[in-house]
Amino acid sequence: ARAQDTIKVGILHSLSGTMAISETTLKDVMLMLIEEQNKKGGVLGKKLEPVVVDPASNWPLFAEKARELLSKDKVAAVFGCWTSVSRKSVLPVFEELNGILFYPVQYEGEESSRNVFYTGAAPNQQAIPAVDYLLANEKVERWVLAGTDYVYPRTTNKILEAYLKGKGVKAEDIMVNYTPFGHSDWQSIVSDIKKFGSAGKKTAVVSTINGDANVPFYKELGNQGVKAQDIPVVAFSVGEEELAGVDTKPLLGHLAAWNYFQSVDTPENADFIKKWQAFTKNPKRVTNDPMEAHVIGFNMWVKAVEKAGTVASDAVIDSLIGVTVPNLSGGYSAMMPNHHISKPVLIGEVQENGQFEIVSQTPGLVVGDEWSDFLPDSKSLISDWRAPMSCGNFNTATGKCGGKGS
Amino acid sequence: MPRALRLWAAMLLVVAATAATLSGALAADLKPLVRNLGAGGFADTEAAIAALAQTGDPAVVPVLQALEAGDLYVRKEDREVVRGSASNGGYTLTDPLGGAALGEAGRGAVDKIRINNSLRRAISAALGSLTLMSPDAGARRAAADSVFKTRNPDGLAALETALGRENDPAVRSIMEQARAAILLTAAGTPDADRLGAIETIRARGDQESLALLNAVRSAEGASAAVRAAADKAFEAVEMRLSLWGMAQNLWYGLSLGSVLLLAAIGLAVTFGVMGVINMAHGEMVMIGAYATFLVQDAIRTYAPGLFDASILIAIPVAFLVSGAVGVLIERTVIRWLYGRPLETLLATWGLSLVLQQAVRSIFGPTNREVGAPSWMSGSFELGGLVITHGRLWIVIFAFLVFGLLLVALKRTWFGLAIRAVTQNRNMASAMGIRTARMDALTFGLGSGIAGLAGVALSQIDNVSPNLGQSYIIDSFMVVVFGGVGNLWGTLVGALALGTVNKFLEPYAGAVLGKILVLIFIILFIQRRPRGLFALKGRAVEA
Amino acid sequence: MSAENTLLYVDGVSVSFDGFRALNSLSLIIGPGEMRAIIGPNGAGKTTMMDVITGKTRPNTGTILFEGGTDLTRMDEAAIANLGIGRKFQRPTVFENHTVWDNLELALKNPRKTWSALAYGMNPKDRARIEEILDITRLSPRRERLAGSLSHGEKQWLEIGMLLAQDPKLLLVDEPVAGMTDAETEQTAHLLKTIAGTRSVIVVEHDMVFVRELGVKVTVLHEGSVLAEGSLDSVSANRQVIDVYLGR
Amino acid sequence: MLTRFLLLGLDKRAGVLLTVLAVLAVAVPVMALAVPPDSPFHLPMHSVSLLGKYLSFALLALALDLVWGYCGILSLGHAAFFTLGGYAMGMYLMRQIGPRGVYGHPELPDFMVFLNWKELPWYWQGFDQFWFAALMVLAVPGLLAFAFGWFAFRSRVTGVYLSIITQAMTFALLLAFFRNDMGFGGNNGLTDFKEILGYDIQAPATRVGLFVATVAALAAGYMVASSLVASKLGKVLVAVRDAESRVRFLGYSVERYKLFVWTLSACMAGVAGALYVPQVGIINPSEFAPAASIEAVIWVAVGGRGTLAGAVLGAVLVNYGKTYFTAALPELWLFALGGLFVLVTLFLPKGILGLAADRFRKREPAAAVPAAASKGA
Amino acid sequence: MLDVQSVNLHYGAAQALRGVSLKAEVGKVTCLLGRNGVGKSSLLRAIVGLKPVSGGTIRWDGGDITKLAPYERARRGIAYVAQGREIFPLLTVRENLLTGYAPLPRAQRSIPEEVFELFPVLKSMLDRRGGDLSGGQQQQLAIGRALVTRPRLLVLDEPTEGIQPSIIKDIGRAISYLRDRGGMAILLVEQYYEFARDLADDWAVMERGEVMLAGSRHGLDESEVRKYLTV
Ligand SMILES: Nc1ncnc2c1ncn2[C@@H]1O[C@H](COP(=O)(O)OP(=O)(O)OP(=O)(O)O)[C@@H](O)[C@H]1O
Ligand SMILES: Nc1ncnc2c1ncn2[C@@H]1O[C@H](COP(=O)(O)OP(=O)(O)OP(=O)(O)O)[C@@H](O)[C@H]1O
Ligand SMILES: [Mg+2]
Ligand SMILES: [Mg+2]
Repeated sequence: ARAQDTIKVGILHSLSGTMAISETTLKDVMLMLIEEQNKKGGVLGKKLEPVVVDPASNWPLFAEKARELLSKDKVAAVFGCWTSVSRKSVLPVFEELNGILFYPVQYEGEESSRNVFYTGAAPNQQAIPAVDYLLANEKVERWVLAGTDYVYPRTTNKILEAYLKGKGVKAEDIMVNYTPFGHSDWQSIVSDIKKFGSAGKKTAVVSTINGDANVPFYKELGNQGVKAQDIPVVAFSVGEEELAGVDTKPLLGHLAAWNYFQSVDTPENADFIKKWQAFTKNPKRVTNDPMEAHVIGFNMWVKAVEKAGTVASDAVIDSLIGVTVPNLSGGYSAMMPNHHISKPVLIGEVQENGQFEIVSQTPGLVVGDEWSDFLPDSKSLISDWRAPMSCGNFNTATGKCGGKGS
Repeated sequence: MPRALRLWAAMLLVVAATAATLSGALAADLKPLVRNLGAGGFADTEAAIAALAQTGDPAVVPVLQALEAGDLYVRKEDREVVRGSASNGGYTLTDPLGGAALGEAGRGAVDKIRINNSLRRAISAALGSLTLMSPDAGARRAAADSVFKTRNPDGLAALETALGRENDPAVRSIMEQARAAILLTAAGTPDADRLGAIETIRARGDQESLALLNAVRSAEGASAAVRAAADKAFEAVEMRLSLWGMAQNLWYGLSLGSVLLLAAIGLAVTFGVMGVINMAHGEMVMIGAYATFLVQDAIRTYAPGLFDASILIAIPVAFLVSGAVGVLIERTVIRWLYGRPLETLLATWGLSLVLQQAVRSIFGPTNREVGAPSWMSGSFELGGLVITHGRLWIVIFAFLVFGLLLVALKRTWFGLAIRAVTQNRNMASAMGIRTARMDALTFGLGSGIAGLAGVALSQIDNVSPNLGQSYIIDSFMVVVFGGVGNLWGTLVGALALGTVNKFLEPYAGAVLGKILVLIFIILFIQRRPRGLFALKGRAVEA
Repeated sequence: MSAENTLLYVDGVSVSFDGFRALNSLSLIIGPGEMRAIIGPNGAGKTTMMDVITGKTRPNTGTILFEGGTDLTRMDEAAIANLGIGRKFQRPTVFENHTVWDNLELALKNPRKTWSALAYGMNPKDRARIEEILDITRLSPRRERLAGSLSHGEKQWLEIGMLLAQDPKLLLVDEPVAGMTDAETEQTAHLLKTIAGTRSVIVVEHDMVFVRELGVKVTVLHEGSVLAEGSLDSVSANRQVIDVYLGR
Repeated sequence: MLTRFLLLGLDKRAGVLLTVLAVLAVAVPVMALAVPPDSPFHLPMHSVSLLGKYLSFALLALALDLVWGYCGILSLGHAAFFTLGGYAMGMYLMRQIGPRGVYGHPELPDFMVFLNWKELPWYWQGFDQFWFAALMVLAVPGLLAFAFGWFAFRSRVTGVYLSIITQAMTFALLLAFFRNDMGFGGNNGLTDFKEILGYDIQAPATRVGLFVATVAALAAGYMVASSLVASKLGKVLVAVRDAESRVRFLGYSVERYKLFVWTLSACMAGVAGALYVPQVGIINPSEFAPAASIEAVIWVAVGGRGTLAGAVLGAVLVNYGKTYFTAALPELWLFALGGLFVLVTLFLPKGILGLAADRFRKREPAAAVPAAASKGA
Repeated sequence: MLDVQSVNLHYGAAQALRGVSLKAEVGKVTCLLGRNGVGKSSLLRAIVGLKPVSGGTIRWDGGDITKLAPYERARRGIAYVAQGREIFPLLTVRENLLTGYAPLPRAQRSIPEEVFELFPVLKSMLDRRGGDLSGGQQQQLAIGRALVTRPRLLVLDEPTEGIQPSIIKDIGRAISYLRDRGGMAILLVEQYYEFARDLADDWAVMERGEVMLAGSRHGLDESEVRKYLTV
């Protein structure tokens, strides 16, 4: 009976292990959002109650914890996961138990589940605009695609390769390089990049290097004197949090593509930063893109619940589509039928103070494209979770749901 | 008057005259050009920079430098471009052209002129041609470098003038190379000049030269002679580069090896000498790194002037902090476990979890910034080798630590006593050795050395609670590969693994390279089941 | 010399450790059923010789043949032991976490294959044999004790017991009576004498009373090679032996 | 002979453990399926899978204890065998998905489609058959262990040297399986399984079935292991652990004995992995991580090295602790778990069961031998 | 003087010493005899502090040392030659000897000449690892190492074990020399009866953890002693 008094919200982010470095912040954001919402009176007249668990950067544990949240704690929605593999691990659980997951991190796409709402960027909301920027503004002709060897970089690079070749870039002008997780000795690779970049053509690095490996990478870039003016590096996984661990002076001008930067100059963002720094009692605490994604996701969920008048999964899932909430960069993001959201794409240059100077912004919002148009097998797939289609992988060529077969 | 003298005089006159006209007559004309810098978007700014450069007036140099440094602002009230330096709460404004004071302005009263990479490039190109005759040799050198990179044929005249006056041989040779580069890229250069330029570029012999020569080689309409010369030069440079590439790899191997050495050497004490399977070794490294962070943080807030010495100060601090934690651990946990080496694995694993989480709770889960002092940043070239200062110091530091430890263990009473204790604790005690104190000191020493590794690693890796985890396995590999209990083994093992890794990486890629190294270790241990520097004889078999 | 009709044939064996010659073209022949006492100064190479015969140390040069034909220098320790060569170590080494009984059970002459060990069940014959050995070594009251808790001398006895249990054709016994009382020494001599005849025995010992008791041919080793050979009386009269070994 | 062999292992402790397992095998299905959900005796489905997971870890711990506790081979790479077994099962489960993947490819798993693979690589052939996969669950870890052990034991690699190369082995496998080019799904591994042997993998009955299968495998593994250690072979192993070279001089070929248990243990670990995968729903390379193997060692040490029941108990307890603490103390659980490990070492030097064993041991106390104590690592 | 008073000692539940009392006087050699496993070594371990006693007191030089750690006893001049040699296998012979410096003040840190006079082989093997030595050489090293500490109580556990006859004689001479030089008490456990008899000033015989007979050399009844040594 007591359980009826509150609505439970699950927070499924690693607080220990390798991913804690990124995910802990997201847990804190969620706690802050929930606290705020409760100050406003909660949802449907009930207080929200956060349920925090630690999946410890251990992928099977993610599934176990998800199951625990859904079937033991009976949470109304879960905000969580960072890596693709953690999402892949919990996906069957959410589908089986019909839960709701908000996933806040940019990812490789190629997925659409009825029970997952993707508030981070799909490749077309991050990678492609970044490359476009480099093509147009930096006149880049040679490309180094450097990434950690896992699915997100692999897919992104595949998409980019296809895209670049479509733009007339020759195969020999693309260098692809994969490194293991946590790679820390970048001497040879940075020197290879320098070599590749001194062939007389303008060269840029597109980095999908993940997590911990970035700090040593950037330190090595700085030390070997790879300047942004000569060989700019554009990263998709490096945000303000990551930069907090490096001396950014030598990195001036290197780029990142996101849908949000702390330096976004809007009243909403200023307000958010103020609240965040007050909540964490740290006036220097930075914000970043996945945090914004959670803000958007959470607000969407609240709105959808109020619209549906219940927290029951099916009703909320249905009412989520079409919900529009303000994002922090001054516009409105909407939940699309493919469970991805519309976002602006921003390109920023690293500044000495560890922030990004926004050098380019898409004029309008870009809608997340779950099935990439640049991969042969997903070209003809679309996702639409509205009735009557209600399908995550509808094949427009065959007119059937369920990939290309059946 | 001899001819040469006359020529000199004439030239001086011309130069003087130009300078006079430029500074006098055009000073007023610069103002609107500078104003244009703040006109609008990046493209407008770029045009304004080009226009400023076009004037050739040295007076624009400080303006452009200010722009590059991000010190130029647009005063909102009159759209005037001013130079601002932050003063409490606002800015102190000066005129970018003359330096005249323009008063104060609040934060909201000015807009910063933003620059991006292409602007930065434009600025350095402009500065390049403008500073070729700067009195500062360094600036001239940088200018020549930038001309070499841009290869803008319009700059040829200025370059040649500068060349005529250059006395510094090093700068001179770069200027000549820049000239050669322009000659080679420009259309319509006579073949004789081209051939000379090819020679100059060949002598430069770096990657850029290679690209340049390649372009010449494949350029359409080049004469056969030029093409042949370019071909030959190309091959020569390529050869030279591949030799230097080997040397570079060796250096990378050495530097990776010394990182491994640093990480492993503390373990060579706690594990190699004492026999404690010390899974918390990585955390000692991490604590050292955090100690470095704290030292630097304190220096940043209390004595910013000491920043360059921060790493030096951190060395003893990290040693003591990690060492103290080590002694504490030894006294409370490890000392109950002697003679049960396998149990130390369980306990130290537990400790490593606790320490990680403790650091996470205190410092937060995110990376902490440890900056590089100026003498550790950047790089220098040695022939065709690029050596970064940071790595060089780490190599030196690693060898230093190794040497000191070697002396401590092999040449001092302490070293003898501790080896006696670990080989036969009871008998050592019966001989009168204070075993408990020795154990604590040794574990402290090993932990302290791990802390030193933390200082070095803070320069190249994340300072995060996970720092230690990423080195623990490598450390064990190194110690075991070299032969447990043999310090020289640890040294050679670390360097060997580092080098092998770096030689495999270019061919196999980082991932496969690492796998191959692991397989190499497995196979190697088959050949030498007690490591590289195995102790032999009855003494060990008994 | 020929290898025929010998049980152990050692010829020209040299071993050096980092330049130090522990054995210097040593030659030695043991016939079937023979017992031989080996004496010599500390460091003469007696233990090393046993190491070489049992495969623990590989000789640098030389041949070692067993039963006329089997070349021991190419075999590993287990294979040599399976040929029927058993050894008691100078410093007693027993399985400290096994009981005295289990130590003997493991030593007992039975097939050594993995599968046989898996399928092995204690039979009355084996049980009787172990009891017998326990009696001989006077360890009966200690049978259930872990070997690690035995005193030094008791471990010596246990090792002798294990050697007996192995029932080898050639016994190499390194200092069997060290740490035993005079009475036990006498007993041990008696025990070894009963074994010899059907088995060959090589005994290394510094206890001259014991060696005299054995009453067999004595070989004196010095600096890795044979210094003298003959009856105890004759070698004890040898000036060199007195100088380097017996003392005055 | 086989029965006699198996009877060897039946002592009191085995009796207790087997009884507990038998009770679990009956009670859990009843409580999960037959008892109505609102009854206090109802066992929620996720607890069934959790229990199943613990028990498959227990089987891994058992396998590890066999080589470590009884033969002195401290393997820091046992999770490799576990994971390989898991992958073999995972590949079967992937093939069972058939055309139900997101791209709807009739044969290729999704990750292959999306990396543009055109056909199934040869090493994926046959895994659509359960019997083949089951064979591979044993064969792959077994063969790897055999090859590895054959070289290592023959070269007389022992002690920490062996431990570290086992770690190198699992680390190399980790890196290799991370590579997307390997064709095992890279970092994401294998997931989103649908069916096993034609049964819906998410159906309660299937889950319970998997649980019962795990209990049965654990019981069988325990019987085999305890008979083994009670046999003479077990005594030889302990002797090898304590004085390897002395065993050689008794004529035992130490290499063969080691190789035998090592391979057997790897096969057991493989089975454990195969049972683990369908119950947690994912297998990916991070299971190869050296830390995973070390954790398994920790379970054994906590429970009591050299006592088979201890290994089982340790695995279950530590993993239950992990489940409990990560939910109850999400930010402090490492303190709790780490502290637990330290305390166990200090106060229960022989693990939880070691304590019990000391209490009830009839024999004279074991030797705290000064000479042995000085030997060090 | 060493004065052991009714000492008890246990290994786990098993009692190895029962109310053992023993005296060893300075300037005399005290021999302890007894069959295998009667507790001789256990008593010595109790005296040097390697095994805590469960009852009784041990006094040396007038002070109670029952509770002192071994290294503190070493500092009071007690040196121990263990049964089974217990040398440091990976230290060189020289380093093994140097460990004897531990209880010495700096000024006295040198290796006494008598060590090499007694055991010349050690001098030629200074750089060899202790563990590589032959059994007898190790035994010599163990005795030499004990002498480096300039002991005032020398505790020897079967020092002749594994040593060649000529050196046994030397050791015997050395022991009497040390005794005669004065200022040193020597406690000797020995199985080699004649050796012991020739050296002993006082003696004691143990049986099953108890001292059965004790007395001075003059009161020694050989047949009575032998009774305890035979089986
Ligand atoms: N691994 C080794 N390295 C160096 N020297 C060694 C090694 N093994 C043995 N020696 C030396 O070889 C010689 C022979 O040793 P061995 O043990 O065979 O002598 P022994 O005749 O058995 O002596 P003891 O009677 O004292 O037991 C000794 O001088 C010893 O120091
Ligand atoms: N570490 C130990 N643990 C348990 N029991 C022990 C231990 N050491 C010795 N004992 C037992 O204590 C008793 C006395 O042993 P001790 O070593 O003192 O005998 P000893 O008189 O020195 O015999 P020896 O002449 O064989 O050296 C013996 O019964 C022995 O089994
Ligand atoms: Mg010998
Ligand atoms: Mg004794």
